[in-house]
Amino acid sequence: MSDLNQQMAVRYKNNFLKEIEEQAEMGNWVKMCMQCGVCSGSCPTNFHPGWEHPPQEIFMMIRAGKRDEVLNSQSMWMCTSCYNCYVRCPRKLPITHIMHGIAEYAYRLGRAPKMQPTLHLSKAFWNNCTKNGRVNEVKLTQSLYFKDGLMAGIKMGLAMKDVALGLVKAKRLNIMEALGGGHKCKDVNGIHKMLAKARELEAKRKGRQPA
Amino acid sequence: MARKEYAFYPGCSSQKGASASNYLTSVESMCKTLDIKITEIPDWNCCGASISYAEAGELPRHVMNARNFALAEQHLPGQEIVATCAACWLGARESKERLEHNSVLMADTQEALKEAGLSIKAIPEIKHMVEVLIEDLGYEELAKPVKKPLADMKFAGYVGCQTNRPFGIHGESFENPVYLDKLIETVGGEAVPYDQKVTCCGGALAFSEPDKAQAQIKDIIESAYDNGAEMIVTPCPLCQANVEVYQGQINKKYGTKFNMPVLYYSQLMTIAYGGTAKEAGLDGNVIRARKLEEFASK
Amino acid sequence: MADMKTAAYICKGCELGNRLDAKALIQVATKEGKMNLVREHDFLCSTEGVALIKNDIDNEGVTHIAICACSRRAKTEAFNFPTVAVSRANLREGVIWVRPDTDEARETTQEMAEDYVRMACAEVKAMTVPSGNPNTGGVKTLMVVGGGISGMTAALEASRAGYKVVLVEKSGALGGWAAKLYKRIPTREPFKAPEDNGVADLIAQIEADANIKVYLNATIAKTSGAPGRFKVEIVVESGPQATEDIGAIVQATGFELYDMNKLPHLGGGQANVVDQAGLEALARAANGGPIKRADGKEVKSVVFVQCAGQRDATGEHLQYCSGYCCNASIKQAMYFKDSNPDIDTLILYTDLRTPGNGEDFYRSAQNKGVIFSKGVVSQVVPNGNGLTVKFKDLILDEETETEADLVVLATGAVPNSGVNIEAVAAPAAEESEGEGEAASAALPVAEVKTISILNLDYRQGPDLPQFKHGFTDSHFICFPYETRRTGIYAAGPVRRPMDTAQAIEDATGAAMKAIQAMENAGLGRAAHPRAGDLSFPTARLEGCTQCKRCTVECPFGAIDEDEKRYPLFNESRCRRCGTCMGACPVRVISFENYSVNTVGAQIKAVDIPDEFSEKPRILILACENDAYPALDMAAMNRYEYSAFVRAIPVRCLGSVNTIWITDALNSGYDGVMLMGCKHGEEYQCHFVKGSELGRYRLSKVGDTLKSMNLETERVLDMEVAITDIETLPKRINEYAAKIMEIGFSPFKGF
Amino acid sequence: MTSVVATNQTILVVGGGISGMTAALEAAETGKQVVLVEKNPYLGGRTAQLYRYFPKMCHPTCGLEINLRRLKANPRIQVLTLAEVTGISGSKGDYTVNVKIAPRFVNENCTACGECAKAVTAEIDDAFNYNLGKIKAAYLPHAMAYPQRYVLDPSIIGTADAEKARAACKYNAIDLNQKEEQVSLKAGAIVWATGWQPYDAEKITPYRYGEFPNVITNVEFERLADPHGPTGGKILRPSDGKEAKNIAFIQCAGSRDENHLRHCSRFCCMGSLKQTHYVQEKYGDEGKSTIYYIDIRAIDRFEDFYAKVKANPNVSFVKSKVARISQDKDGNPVCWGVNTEGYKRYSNTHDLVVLAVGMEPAVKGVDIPAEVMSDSSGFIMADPKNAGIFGAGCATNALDVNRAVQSATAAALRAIQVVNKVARAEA
Repeated sequence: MSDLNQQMAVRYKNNFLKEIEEQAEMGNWVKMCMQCGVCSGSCPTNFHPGWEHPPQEIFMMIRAGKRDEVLNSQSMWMCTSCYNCYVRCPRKLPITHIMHGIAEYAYRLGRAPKMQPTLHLSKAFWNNCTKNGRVNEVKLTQSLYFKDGLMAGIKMGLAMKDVALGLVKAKRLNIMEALGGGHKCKDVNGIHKMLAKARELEAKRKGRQPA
Repeated sequence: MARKEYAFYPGCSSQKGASASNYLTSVESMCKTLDIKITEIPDWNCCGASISYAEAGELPRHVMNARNFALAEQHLPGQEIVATCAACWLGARESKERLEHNSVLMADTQEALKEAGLSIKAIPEIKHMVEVLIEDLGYEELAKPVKKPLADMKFAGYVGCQTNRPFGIHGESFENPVYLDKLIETVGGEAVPYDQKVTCCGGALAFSEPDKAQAQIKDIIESAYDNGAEMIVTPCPLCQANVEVYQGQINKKYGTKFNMPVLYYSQLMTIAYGGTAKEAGLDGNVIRARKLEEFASK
Repeated sequence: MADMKTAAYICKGCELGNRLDAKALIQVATKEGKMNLVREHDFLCSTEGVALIKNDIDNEGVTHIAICACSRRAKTEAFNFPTVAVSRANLREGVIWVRPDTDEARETTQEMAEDYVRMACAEVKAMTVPSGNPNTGGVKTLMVVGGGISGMTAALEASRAGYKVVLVEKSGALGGWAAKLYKRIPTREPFKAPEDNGVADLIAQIEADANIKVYLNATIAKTSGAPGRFKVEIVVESGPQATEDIGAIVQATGFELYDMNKLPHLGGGQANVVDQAGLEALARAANGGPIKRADGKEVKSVVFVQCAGQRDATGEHLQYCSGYCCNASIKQAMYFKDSNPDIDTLILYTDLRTPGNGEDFYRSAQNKGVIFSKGVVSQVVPNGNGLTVKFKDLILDEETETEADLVVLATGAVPNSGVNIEAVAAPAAEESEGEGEAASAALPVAEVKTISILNLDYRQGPDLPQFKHGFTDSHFICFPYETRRTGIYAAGPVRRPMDTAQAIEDATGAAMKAIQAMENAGLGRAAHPRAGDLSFPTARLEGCTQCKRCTVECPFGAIDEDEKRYPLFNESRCRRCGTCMGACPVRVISFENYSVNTVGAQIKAVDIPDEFSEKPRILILACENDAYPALDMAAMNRYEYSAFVRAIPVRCLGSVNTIWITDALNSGYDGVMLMGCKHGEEYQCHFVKGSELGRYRLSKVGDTLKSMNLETERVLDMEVAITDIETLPKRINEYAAKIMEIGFSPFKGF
Repeated sequence: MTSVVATNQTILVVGGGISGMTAALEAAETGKQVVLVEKNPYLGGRTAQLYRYFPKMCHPTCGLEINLRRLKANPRIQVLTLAEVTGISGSKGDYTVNVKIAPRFVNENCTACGECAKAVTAEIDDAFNYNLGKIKAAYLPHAMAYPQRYVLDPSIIGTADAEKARAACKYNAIDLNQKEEQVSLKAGAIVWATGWQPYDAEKITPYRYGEFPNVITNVEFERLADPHGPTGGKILRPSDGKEAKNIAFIQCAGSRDENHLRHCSRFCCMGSLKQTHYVQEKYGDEGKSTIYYIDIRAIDRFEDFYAKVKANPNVSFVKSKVARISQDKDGNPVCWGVNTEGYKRYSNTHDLVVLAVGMEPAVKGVDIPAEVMSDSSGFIMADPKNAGIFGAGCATNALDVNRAVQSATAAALRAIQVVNKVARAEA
């Protein structure tokens, strides 16, 4: 992927704003921010420690051409999609989507932080739900627990044991799904072809060689 | 002939044996009482949810929703789509809005759909079940079938994010929506005021950033307790799961003694309409709502 | 005065009849007031009551009437008799509404009422109906000085109203600053893109307008006279001198940019650093094409530095914000973006100021890709063939820098307001006592200009007095056009920093005021704030000692000196504040309906009980615009105060002549309260310097008191605002108590 | 029956606030006939509801007194209060205007003695004080109300209270039979000076105005500071009457916001800077003010004023648009947000929050003839075709008092140009 990173870095020289505008979903809104800060104050993760850059600061960094700092940042990945910033922004910036867009782009470029848990979740979820057209919750949960390797997975699994058991008892977690079973769409094949086409078209539109 | 018919989009979590199966159960009972006919969209697929943004990218996400639109149009012509899951509803509405306002996206989508032998003519309206209840029927209609008002029961209506923002329920404020409280009162319960009504439960980050998410969940439950709530009520499967299932972990981490049942509005309504605990899917709650179960059995 | 017939009317309405002994009041008016005719009425302001008075005027030949009822501020429509002299005894707000309705209070309340009746009778007899100013001029031609947007607008708007205009422009062409602009900030919806500078259109209109006579390359050698009869000598470069008869003047002499050479740290004076004018020149040269630097290089990156040498706390540069520069830089950044979207345009600001629909302009610029950063520039230094701009990014909280081909400094506006007559001490100022305090703070930056614009042949100097930072603005929120030179109004950026849209509005307003001044001068009427007042000051020159106090103190420069150094009044420059009357040590200046005598007679009319009566008498001289209404409103709220005070409204503290105070004390008053408006930098006096001059003058009373062996507390100078309705009665009562402490005046019964 | 003397050389001024009064006075003092129409029972508009003006900290009533004196002394102005324009027909130089006049139930006989108010028992919301208090249903709107005549609130007509009022009046000033009137009048030119209204703060949901009693608006705060106001000039907070000494001012409450008012309302920055003076004036060093802002827009010489306030250690500035307000157990409002200068999080507790709500043109939704154009914010724009109807003051833009008066003076001349033309044509 990092060749794509190179490719883009060259294409946009030192105009990171332009790069974001053309490559990231909703990126063309970044320039409209007036730095009021209402998004930063609205973010639910704002009052938890360890959150580097709020949206309005990310936007300023993009304008200031801080490409590496932005693409490598953890911040976009913290978005809970609560849409508080989105509805309060006085400039009507679709901030939630912009943050997703920047994160997605960073990932495409291979710049996202290694083992970023939310990124891992995103991959796991999408792959899981597109495999059969519907989510297989057991497999999803497993893939999440075991992302950091077997031991960590077992630890995590133990930690989550009560949660899982609770769900099982309540018939809301069907272990049978683990074994082949589970919900699926009839036309899985069509779905896969459809998505392949979609990925191809998107890459074309954004001038990226299909990965 | 039912008085209302909808193309039903249950979503992945509201399937048999899935994490919101009890939601589905109660919704079906509720709709039966209200004479609402919901027909599942044949072979519907996952909406992708917000969280898939990174892996999915833009177009594939819309295409997934577009497929559901196409199927609904094809098999259930003229019917509006109703979703029970906040994420499904939001995902679908976002795709509808984006596709209708972006001809390039629409063209690409059609091209991709062709691969699955589908196409879109006009995207149907997409509603959340709550909209069907309060907009298409109205509180008065909802009150009529009430057989057993949920007297002296105190609920904290937890609206959360995605049924509230960015679209929300028409005429409600983002900061203090009252439709859930009104629903609670419609079925005879008491809605306690509390200030975490629209606080985010962490959403999908409950998986990836459990510490942050659980800190937020703690605030929500604490505030519900502080204001005298006995149960929490929500319209969103993810909110329901997050607020319910992590209470044990939160108790461990913070030394709290949370044991707060978290229900769906549809479960309340089913009981108030005289349904059994089973019909309301109360057995599907990890933290059992004993008081409500006893009430139901009376 | 020969056939003066006086009448007094005692009203018994609004409880006056119950609270007061009307019979006794009639007695007082007849016996002591010596009124030829005295009537009482149950409801004087009723149709019948008014008809009664009207009838006496029409059929009984009554010429002077004293209406003893409510405050002069109440029932003005009913009691409106323009043909006769009218005084008002304030028995309602002045007496019964501020006194308790109790048996013990009844006696003193009645005495209060009787005194006010005496005073009204005495006053009206000393008055005559103003006959209007004989010394008017009927010229209805407006002179506009300055041919920029403001000047041209003022000229055209006046012409559209049917007035002739003389337009004087010092340069060889009309257009002024706006003509230098490639385009201007949008003035109408949609506020999204720069628009044509509008100059060509205005010039065309002016050339096509037969009402407007234009002088180019012209300056003003001399302006003498007054509204309605100015004589203006115009010198045309390499041409004959012309003289014009002018009715009123609009000064629209604009501004120049603050000199960027004073900002070396921002690169001022260096290559590739320009001010906003410099950028406009480059843009005009490019005319929509790529903008090139002086060295011919095409600009690919440009940085705009806002507030360059403005909003400066050090006192080294301009302290104020010029208001328009944010929008101007946005506009100039658009020049670049519109010619080539790939040019980097960065605007560095601390507070972006785009009020009103300017917000749309701001959004539009962002949409075009103009980058805005909240930052403070520390340095601009050469860097190869370009520049490096070092700044603190306030959002990212870091010292950083950026490169640019070109840097534009938004340096702000310095007004062309001519000579600061208060900084360069007015001639013979030292001769006057008032002046020392009167001089306002001179300005650090805007260097004192020595070339006059108007060359007014006025005793008090050649140009409009300046207000702040060299601008000729008014200090009144409610009356933005009120300069201190009647009939001369400032418009546009010389008055206050402003953009084109505002300047157009401002110039139209100034033209309005100028037209009004001409119309009123022709009718001998006063201008604001005593608009329509027909009275005017006259002097008995045989008594004049040529002390010049009046000529120096007049806040409006209305009085010159003739060759024999006697005061020469220019009535249509006069605002009727009476400061000259107050200043005159020999009391030769007076108005027909307001004079040393009209007030003096009231003071003397008050009945002074002897010291054994335990009833002191305190004189209140209250500003009619703020203190007197405050007393009225205190009464409406039924706030009570001492029955020992007797209040007389005065036009302004500046009109208070010390003789009133000394006479009062001599005749046995125990104290005097002077109630005037706030003075100093935030003055609230509607005659600008009136209360200040009055105060200064009255501060000298202390010596008089000593010479009379009286305690200095017997005269109290109070600053009163119109909202002091609650505190004023308290302060009156406290003073009354204090007087009781000090004891009674030894002068009683003399 | 109200009789109006007007011809096509008359200038009609709609709105009796400081802009309308100014336009009317400037025209009349230039010799023109003017009819001034005001919907309130008194003149003065919103400036009369201000405690002090920036930057001089002088009192609006002082200027109002002068304007009222000018008005009383001028026979050329006819004032119609409780009156609203309902329709305009005709064209430049020849308009016919329909005016609806609501009954005051008090006639010219009124001496403002106040006996009727004593007699009446019913109370109504005190509109002059933004309903922060109650007044008798027979009332003088405020101390400097002109015309200086009482008003009977329609709500008591037909009740015993109305009879009591009538009985208490010795001067037959109370006329309970007054009916709404429709009068039609001619005018050559019209000045539209209907002013502004504060933006409805309830629409700014994150700030919970209307839900949290201690979140109020800037216009309400003016009344709290004013000695004529409901608290007699004491800054007491609504919830418990406690002295509010720690006050937050939130700028751009509705302004510069695509969800509310797109324009910048211009006056609010200076307004809040001014109001910090009130806090200082009442509480000295115990009074603390915090201003939350995006950009402080203290334009031109107002910068001096800003500099003085900045130098006051009791006033702090936070560059941040407050994200939301919550309320703690004691009813104190808590402001949540992030200081964008260096990204510092805050959740600050205050005694009182003052929302600097912006200006919405009052012309919005009013039906004025097509030849009058308005901009995207609803403000009247100068018509390039130069028709005979001219906007003045805050009907044309978000303006401070000083600029509103300029605008009104300009509008007066534009109107005079029209009627002079008519006069020349008829001469």
